Amino acid sequence: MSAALLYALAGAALFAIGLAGLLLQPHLLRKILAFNILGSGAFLILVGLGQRDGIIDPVPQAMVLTGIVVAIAATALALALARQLLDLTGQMRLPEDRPDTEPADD
Amino acid sequence: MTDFPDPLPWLIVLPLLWGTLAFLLGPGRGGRLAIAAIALQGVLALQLAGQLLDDGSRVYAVGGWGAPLGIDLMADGLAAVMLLLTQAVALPLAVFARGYFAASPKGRELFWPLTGFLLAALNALFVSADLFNIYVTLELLGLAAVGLVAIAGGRQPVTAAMRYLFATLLGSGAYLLGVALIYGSYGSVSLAVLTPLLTSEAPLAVTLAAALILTGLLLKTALFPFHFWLPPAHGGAPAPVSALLSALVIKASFYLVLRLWLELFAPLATVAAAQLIGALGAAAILWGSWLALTQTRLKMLVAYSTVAQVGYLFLLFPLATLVPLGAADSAVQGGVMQAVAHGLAKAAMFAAAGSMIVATGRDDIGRLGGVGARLPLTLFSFGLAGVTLMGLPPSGGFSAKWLLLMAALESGQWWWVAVMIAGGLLTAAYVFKVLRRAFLPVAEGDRVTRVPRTLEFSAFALALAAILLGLFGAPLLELLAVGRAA
Amino acid sequence: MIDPWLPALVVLSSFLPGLVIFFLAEERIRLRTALNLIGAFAKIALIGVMLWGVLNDHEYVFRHTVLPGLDLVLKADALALLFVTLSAVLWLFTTLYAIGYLEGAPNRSRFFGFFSLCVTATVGVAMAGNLFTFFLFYELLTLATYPLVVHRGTEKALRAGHIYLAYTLGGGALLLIGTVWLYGVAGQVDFAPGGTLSTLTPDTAGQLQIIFLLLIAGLGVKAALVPLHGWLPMAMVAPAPVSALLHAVAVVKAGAFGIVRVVYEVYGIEFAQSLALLLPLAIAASITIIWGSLRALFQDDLKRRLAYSTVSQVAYIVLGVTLFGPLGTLGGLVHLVHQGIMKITLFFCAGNYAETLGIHKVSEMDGVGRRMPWTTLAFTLGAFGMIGVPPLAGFISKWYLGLGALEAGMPWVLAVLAASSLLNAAYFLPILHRAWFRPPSTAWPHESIPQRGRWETAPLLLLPPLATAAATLVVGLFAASDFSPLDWAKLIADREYLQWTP
Amino acid sequence: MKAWLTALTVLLCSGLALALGGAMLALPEFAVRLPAQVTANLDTSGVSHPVTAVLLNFRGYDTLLEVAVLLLALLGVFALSRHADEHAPRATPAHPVLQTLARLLAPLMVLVAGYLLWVGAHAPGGAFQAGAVLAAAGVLLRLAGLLPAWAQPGRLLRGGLALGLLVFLAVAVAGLPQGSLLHYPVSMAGALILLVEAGLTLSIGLTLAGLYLASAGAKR
Amino acid sequence: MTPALAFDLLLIAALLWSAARALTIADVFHAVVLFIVFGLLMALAWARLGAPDIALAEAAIGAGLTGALLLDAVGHLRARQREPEQ
Repeated sequence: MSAALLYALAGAALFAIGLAGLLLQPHLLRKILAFNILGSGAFLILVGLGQRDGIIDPVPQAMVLTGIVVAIAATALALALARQLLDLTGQMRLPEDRPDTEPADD
Repeated sequence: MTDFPDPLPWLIVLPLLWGTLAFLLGPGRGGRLAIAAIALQGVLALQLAGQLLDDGSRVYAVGGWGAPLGIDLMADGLAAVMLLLTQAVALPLAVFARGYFAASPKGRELFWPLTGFLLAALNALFVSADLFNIYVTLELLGLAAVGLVAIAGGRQPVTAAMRYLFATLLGSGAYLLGVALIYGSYGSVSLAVLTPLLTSEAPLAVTLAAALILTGLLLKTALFPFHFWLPPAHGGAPAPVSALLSALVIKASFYLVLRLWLELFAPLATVAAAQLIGALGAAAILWGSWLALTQTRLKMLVAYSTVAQVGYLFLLFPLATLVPLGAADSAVQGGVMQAVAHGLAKAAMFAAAGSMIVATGRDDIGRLGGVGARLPLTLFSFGLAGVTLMGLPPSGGFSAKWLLLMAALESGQWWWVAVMIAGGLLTAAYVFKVLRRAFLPVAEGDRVTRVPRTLEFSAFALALAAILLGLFGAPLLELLAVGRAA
Repeated sequence: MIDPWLPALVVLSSFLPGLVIFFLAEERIRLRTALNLIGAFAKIALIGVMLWGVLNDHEYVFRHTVLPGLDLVLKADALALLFVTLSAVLWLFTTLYAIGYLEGAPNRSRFFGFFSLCVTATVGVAMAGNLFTFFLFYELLTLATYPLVVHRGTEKALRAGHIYLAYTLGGGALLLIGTVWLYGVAGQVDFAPGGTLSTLTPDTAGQLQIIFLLLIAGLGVKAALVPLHGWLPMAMVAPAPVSALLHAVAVVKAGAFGIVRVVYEVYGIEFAQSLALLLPLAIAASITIIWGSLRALFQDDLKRRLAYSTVSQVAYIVLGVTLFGPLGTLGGLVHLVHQGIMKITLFFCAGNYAETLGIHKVSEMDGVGRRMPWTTLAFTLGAFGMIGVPPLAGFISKWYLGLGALEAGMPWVLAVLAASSLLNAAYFLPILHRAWFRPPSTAWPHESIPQRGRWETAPLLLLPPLATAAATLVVGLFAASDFSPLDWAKLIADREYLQWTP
Repeated sequence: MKAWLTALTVLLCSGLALALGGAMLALPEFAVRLPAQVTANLDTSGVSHPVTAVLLNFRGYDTLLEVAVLLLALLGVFALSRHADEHAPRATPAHPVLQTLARLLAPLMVLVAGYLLWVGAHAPGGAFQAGAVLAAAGVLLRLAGLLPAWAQPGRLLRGGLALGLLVFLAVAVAGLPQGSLLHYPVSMAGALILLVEAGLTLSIGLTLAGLYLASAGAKR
Repeated sequence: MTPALAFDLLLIAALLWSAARALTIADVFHAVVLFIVFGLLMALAWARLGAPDIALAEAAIGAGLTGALLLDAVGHLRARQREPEQ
């Protein structure tokens, strides 16, 4: 097993950790952390699997660079939304109940 | 290329350019620029469609490298149909938005640049033939959409935007993981390179990738039970935004599901998976329609209607998977027709709803009395859009349902017939819930003001287009056939 | 050649004025009236041209492909023209009547806009050249009539509108399933004399029977066949011109006409007979005839009584269709026209009583004949016609239905006809007795139009019922002459029976 | 949230991880191998560092869209901070030591950014890293209270933010007459890429700093 | 076990631990600090994968800028939570 594949496996674990956090954590900041961890997992898999034969592959590396920039963009937007929500509601979590007129579904 | 300018790259560059310029012009500016540019995009899309009809589908190597090293764009009939839909919906909506934000300025500051990027993302997504490039367009699309939901501020829209952002990020996360697995399996992300490589004996990683990618996209399309984020986001945003989101944005991820299912992942498709997607679609139709019926806010009703109408799109999968060729063709045509018809009709409906809300000063179905008398054209547009959603002839919605029904009968899957018919009746119920209120006289203490003409006429243009699609839909099907294996 | 466009022009002649009227300001009364009348007369003129052509074996077909294998076809054949002529002429009267009836009422632009759309749909139903086109206009009819039914905007009207929609959209759904299924089994089938399905392989017979059931159920809702008739008595909350439209010109007729088309021109009467589809339909029609009459007997509300009468009378048309043999066909087709003329007269009169004196109930009609003799005369003619008194229109229908029953070997139908005639008499004669022979009560419930010289009510309210009442008499008296409805129905029957020589 | 739901989620996520792991261990040989192709085309790409070649030439289109994503996120943040202005507390003056440090470090960081940009053509580095360093300088200055908040960017600032994307678009479109979007003539490829990267460095630096300054910075 | 492998395993363990802790630790501030640590570890991992470009970007953007944004948000959150007591 190459080191790259090892990191890809770690990426799978990170993705799962991030996914669980995103689904289970009610706190918005933690959801944002979880999303970043999930993304890092996917990036590791992309590069790790791409280099599983031990050859350095610049293509997935470039993709991950793109991905990291996208991730920070999304994170910044998410944080801005979370802060706005904090200002409006005094909480950093999504209300469990749905907006007033909407009956609870699912 | 003999044509100059080549429409394909300009369809992507142009909205990026005017979006950026609108940002440079300053808060709230750029509406006129946007309208002119979208009109030009419309011409380009028509030109592209003409090229495709003459010469068949085309591949465009960005930078001249070609797949797999570079990124390819690919335009076939399906992509052209979606491009046409996008510009056709965007143009009247841009006209509408200018009037709307003049009357109700909350959130107008950054509407135009965000819309420019949104349209660029859509156009780029429809013609992309590279899985990773699609990921970037998806993120561009998702962030633009979330930004648009939040532009008006306020507790409900910001909450909705937050929820929407997490949903869309989770969706693209799953998608990205899928892409990583595919690159890791084959060493390429080009659709053209991958399609012949992917067979029914693909490794487990690829099957997992397909599942992840499709699930992520279904989440972004808000297919039941992933619909939780859609109604507050679409119902809470300013009306032109709701219209753009419901008409176009969810169609983008649907388009990807369709394209990948029919092409790249076709060897992995099973009847069970197709039936499952169809069942989710059916549940969306019934549950979404039912919830639409119980709403008291007009825009929430229209938003839940989107949840239901999305369901129709997904009925095509069981009807097109491992069935006789004729039925499959008919199903795909029906599904695409539904996407187009719903796009036009739902844009019209949100625009009409926006006018009604501006006119009555509130978003309340119970207080619509007097709208019929003061805004007859708007109400008429709402009704016409409703006709399309109900699937009554002549309308694009009917053509779509007809094709899907034919496919269902031809492939012997009568249970979908029952779902479609029931959904049509439920749709009628919630559309008439609005119409009958609007026919009433003005309630005491309420005021209904007139709205600018542009608001009324842009909604009407969209609704009329949805109807005319039902009468003149044959050319669209001809275009759709370009590049699809006969 | 303009020929293919003629059917389309007939449809547009009310559609375009309707659209314009829809957006006219409320005060533009003259322009609105002018548009209405121009449309009505243009339609009649166009129909006149086509009547001449069809009589000389010409056919006018307009065809537009909507989707591959799905054509919009408008065809002016003999059967279409029978219905088109009826609805165009009655529309003219109804429009005149409605202009008088709604004088000063709110939302008239909307009303007349939908009114025109409604006739557009009816004309489309009449001239539909295949099931898809028929379905298209059939649904348009539902959408265009709904705003008319709820026009008054009262709770009661909204409720009636609800019921109306639930029934008709449900019916539409059944019709759609049947249509899609049929297209799946047989491909696109245009309406053609003698039907087209008999060429299909025998193993589809079972499917065709189910499809027939679906189609008839879908059409039966609008035709108000028991037990699908519930909406009709509810819908009489609508203004009188709308009731006239629903009962005589458009809605129930569209349903009945659809049944005619399906039996004769999709399945073919002989093929339908061979699939054993006619007898069940005949029984359903008979039940409807008796049940409608029975219910009418117990209604005090005048319009409700008339509504149940419609339930029963429209079923005569269906009954005629099911009597295998040209004479039954003749009876059914001619009743399509006769019932329209008679029932519109009755509703006009009922509207006059309500508008002029505020009379809504039979029990309030004592002596009304002295206050409103002309209206009551028209009502009397209509009622006698319904009972089947010779030489009025209704007699001709019942005569041929009776002959048709004998020809088809279904003598029990005679009993149905006799019983129903007796019931007709039982619910109409007491009204006439009250109107003519009882002394008037001291005050009318709500007299809103006073007597002015010779005019017992507004001229535009009085003239249409007089005209249609006269027509009731004329089509009966001159049934044997050229161009009478009976003569035209013979022409149609001629073309429907492949084996028949008169 | 109900405990059983939590347990189920954890279970499913673990299952996903295991499935992914299992699938990764059972992969066949690559069908396509890109590193060789990258190397083969490196000469005509205009740069000698493979990652930069992919980022700005072979897959430059991705990068073009990604720059748009970045600007877009900033637009979203602007849209939100616009509503928050009213209750934003004033910036508090920073510690003098921090101010001095910032004054010293910021120019140095600009130099580093310039170096990273330059070196990107043939070694690790490039517009993104350079932009990030530039942004860090901005954040530092802001923390030191030396930069104003950005909720309402002026015309000049908007120009700076948009510059990178506009330059990139211009270069992309300039390729159209030669054959395709983003087509660089071999002789000019290096110069064009440097031009694009220079524009990007400035805009990315401003945008990344803006993401901080428009939302986070505005409230301090 | 080669030293390289040992290092890799150790690094991966640290990555997983910091990620899991960042999501489960009670205090938000600690969570953010752990996340920054996670980002730095990721930069190391990228270096091990022969991707110095990503390592640089991750350190500067992933850990640096994201960290700054997150820390600021935590500060804002705490300020807000203290408000009612004032």
